[in-house]
Amino acid sequence: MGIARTAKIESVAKLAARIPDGASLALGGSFLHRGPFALVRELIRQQRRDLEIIKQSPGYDIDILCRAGAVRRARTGIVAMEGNFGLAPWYRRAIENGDVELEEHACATLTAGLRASAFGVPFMPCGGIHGSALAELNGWQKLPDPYGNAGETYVIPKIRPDFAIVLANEVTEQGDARVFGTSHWDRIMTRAADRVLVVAERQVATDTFRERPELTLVPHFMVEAAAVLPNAGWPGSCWPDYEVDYPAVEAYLGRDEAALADHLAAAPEAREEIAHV
Amino acid sequence: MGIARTAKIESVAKLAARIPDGASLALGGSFLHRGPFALVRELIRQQRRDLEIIKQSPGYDIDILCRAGAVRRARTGIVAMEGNFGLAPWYRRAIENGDVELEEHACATLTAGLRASAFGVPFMPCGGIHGSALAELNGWQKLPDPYGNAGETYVIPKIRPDFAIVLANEVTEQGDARVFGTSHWDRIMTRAADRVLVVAERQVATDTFRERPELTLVPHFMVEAAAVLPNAGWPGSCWPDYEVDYPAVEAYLGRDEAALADHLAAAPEAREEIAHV
Amino acid sequence: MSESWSPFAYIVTNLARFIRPHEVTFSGVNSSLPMLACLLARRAYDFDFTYINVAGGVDPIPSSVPISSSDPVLAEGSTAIFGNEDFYDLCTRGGMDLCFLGAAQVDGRGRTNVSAIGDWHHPKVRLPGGGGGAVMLPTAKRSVTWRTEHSRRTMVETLDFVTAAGGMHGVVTPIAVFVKQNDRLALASWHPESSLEEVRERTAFDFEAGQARPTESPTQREIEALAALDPERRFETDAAIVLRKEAV
Amino acid sequence: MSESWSPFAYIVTNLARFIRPHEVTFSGVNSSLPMLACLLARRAYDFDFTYINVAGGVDPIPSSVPISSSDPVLAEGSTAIFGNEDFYDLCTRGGMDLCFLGAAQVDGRGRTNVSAIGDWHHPKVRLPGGGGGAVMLPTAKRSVTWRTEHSRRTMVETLDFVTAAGGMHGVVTPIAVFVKQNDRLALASWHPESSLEEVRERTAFDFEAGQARPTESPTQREIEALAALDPERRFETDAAIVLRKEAV
Repeated sequence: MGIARTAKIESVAKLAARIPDGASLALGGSFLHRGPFALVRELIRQQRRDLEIIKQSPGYDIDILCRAGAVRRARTGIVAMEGNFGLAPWYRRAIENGDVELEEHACATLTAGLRASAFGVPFMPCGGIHGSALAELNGWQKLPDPYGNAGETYVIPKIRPDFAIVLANEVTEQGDARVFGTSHWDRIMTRAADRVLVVAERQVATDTFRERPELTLVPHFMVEAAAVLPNAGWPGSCWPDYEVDYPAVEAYLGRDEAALADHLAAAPEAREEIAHV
Repeated sequence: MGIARTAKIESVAKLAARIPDGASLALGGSFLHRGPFALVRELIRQQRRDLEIIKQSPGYDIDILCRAGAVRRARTGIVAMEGNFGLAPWYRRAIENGDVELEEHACATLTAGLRASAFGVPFMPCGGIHGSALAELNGWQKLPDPYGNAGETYVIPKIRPDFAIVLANEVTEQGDARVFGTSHWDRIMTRAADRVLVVAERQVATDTFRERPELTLVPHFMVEAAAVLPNAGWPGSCWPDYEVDYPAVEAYLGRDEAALADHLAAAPEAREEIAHV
Repeated sequence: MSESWSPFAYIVTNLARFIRPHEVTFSGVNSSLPMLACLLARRAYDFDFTYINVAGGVDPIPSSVPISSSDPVLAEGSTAIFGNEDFYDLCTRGGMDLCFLGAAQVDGRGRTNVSAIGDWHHPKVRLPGGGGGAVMLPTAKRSVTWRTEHSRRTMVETLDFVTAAGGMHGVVTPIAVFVKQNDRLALASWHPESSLEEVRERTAFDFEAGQARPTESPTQREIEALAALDPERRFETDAAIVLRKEAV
Repeated sequence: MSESWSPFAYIVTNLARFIRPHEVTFSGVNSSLPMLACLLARRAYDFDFTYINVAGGVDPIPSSVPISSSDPVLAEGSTAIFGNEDFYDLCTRGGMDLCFLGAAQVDGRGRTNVSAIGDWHHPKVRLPGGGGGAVMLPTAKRSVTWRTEHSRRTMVETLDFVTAAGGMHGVVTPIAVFVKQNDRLALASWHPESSLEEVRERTAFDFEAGQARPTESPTQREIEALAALDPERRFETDAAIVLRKEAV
């Protein structure tokens, strides 16, 4: 059922409160770019547990969630801090320790699973994969071409996240969301997930969207709720609004517990909460 | 191999000359809206034969091509003139007479076949279809879900048109193309076809595209050549540039041969040719 | 009252009555009457619903009502373009509540033929084809169709070809409204100027009619909404729908 | 001359030399050196090619060279956004000529491990994962990888895990360039300050070297292009690549 054109803007804290323990979350963006990081941190403040993270190329987001012990399972293609920071250290440790279960994908196989969900079918063919040990690891099946024109093709089972959570540049009061620059895998995530939440840099007049509706990534009827918070992708980038805050990423990577606490306290949504008190 | 950033703008006649007899053409737009109709008519003037037309909802385009005897095969979901004009009369006659072979699709099954081509896989699952006689008619196969989560799913074989031909509002000298309003199935057609040709209402400075690259439907490296001709979608619409010219459609539907000749003579690309002499 | 309820208005109004609050409702190509029904519902009913259409519009505010139900003006004022791939996917994944789908013949199970009259391979009449039907009818939560002619050749016992199966939730004709009941179409109501007997006479399939009664008259708001959408009765004139032929 | 050819510049330049006229060339995440190679080729070579990247850029004109190879600045000046779904599909349908793909271990067949050191289920080191590798390596026309360390633990006889198969067309390390020959990696050339013997010593898999010779020195234009891209040697410093460890 569609979600009517009611006002949908609420605080980041309320948005996070919609997500229960154990939920599977498709997170938008890639590595340090266009991630809905304010919401990710809010999940930590609300002590969410047993989350499943679905994202082709997570980094900071999955790392900080693993650091806080909020993750049960990861379904990912490539995980790194990127920049010059290399591996995502707390994620790495969580996998090595067995604290987090990993379903390792190629990025495109994860996309194929999301496409199956978006297209309403139980499986999705995906090119390549042949010779990769990921196929056996994940039990991916090869099917012959029933039309006899090609060899065997791998099919990936449907992946249906409970939530897609994306960072938009602009949102309307009704929840329409648009993104500038690349939208990574955000589009297919919003079509594959059961529920869609949006974090946006700013709210604009609905007429702004009416003037250029081609730019809308997610129409309002698919969006359950949205939060508006400038700098919500911090310490990552949100094109064209701001770039990566590398010193903040470096500070986050400090090994002592204070580094995490300081980092959480410095985040824009933490200031929002104080303002709301 | 990509097509470099050379100047790609040429006349409609030269664009049409790239298409050989017997080619399969995915035509953009839907019914009377955003069809690359100037190029369609030019194929008639150049006496092209044995074409295969691939389009979810053709109308005027397939009708005039059938009227001119240019079509061998149609792969379509729904065919009509629309508006108040009802069936496409010359298409209807060509099918009833057996002059044209029909592969009847649901629109979404044609899209599934194009997706298979675009995604580089031999077949594509498609929802629905169960109980439709189209499945048996086309020999579509049902596959069990190898993951045991769902019942049988129909898969549609790959459809790879020789050409995708779309009508854009704006094109750059290098062939980047953008569309305002709905782009119908143009995006997937350009990804599924072997070669892409663009007819555009106008050429704009490349910097215009750089300012809003999110609006680009087809990037230059995928486009082989483009023609620029205002009103190229006549007698159909091209949003937001012009609406359907219903009197012209009605005149086209005149039953005598003069109606077709007059219609072809009144077309914008006919005037272009005279100007080029 | 009933004499003012033209068969055209009867169909549009009864199609609109299938629209429910908060649902996602879709109208497609070749579908002027459902297009008008969606626009009527916006004006006449006190609830919100999502209206998406084949022109990519999502809750559009069209500046005029187009002759073609796929005209891009139907995306005017929309805050998004929700294109063909998008709305088909929405339907197949179970997110479409109500689809209006065309039909030339309907059978008692609510299946449709939009492909051919006569043998498909040697048709007497080649019809347009089912468009989205074969995919949408089995996957939308509810589908509704309409016929501007109610006769034994449109409301058939046996389809010439099964273009789409899965079962219509509702069918509206100039004289009747059918709603699915236990996987068969059942008569829900008849035009106040028609009768159960006439509907039976002009329908080739058997149907239940235990709940059936005359269709509720159009409300003032329904009448006004349609008058506002078609002030010069251009759509009504073009549609040229009659309650019954002079000589059946 | 060769002493000015740092291992950093050696890798970037030799990656760039795999780019051919008019081709579609792709660089992805975690790929600073291929990103620089693509930008170098634009400046140093007299041919046109299509450079697409993971930020959605198509022949972009970035205003600066970003630390992150997926930074959206890499789409600046682009006339289109060609996003993740689009470039993966382009690759699987056979439209990608040259892909730069990362690797932690490479074997003699050009297969890669980017998943784990040790047993996948109980890894000694959990690596990033292959990103596009398992899909792109078998479907791109040519793929090329790079290793900033050339040793028997990176150029291995047996991968700890086969993340992606299909065979690299080329591999560039601080001391060598390999190119596929009959489905095996063969040595094409070695760094002028290295030798065939050193490459053999530091490579765990067997390889042909019949055609191998010292790598052609960088041209003036290659040198100038890299200097323009990295004027303060920030990338070179960050990469911290050495020709050989002090004590191997």
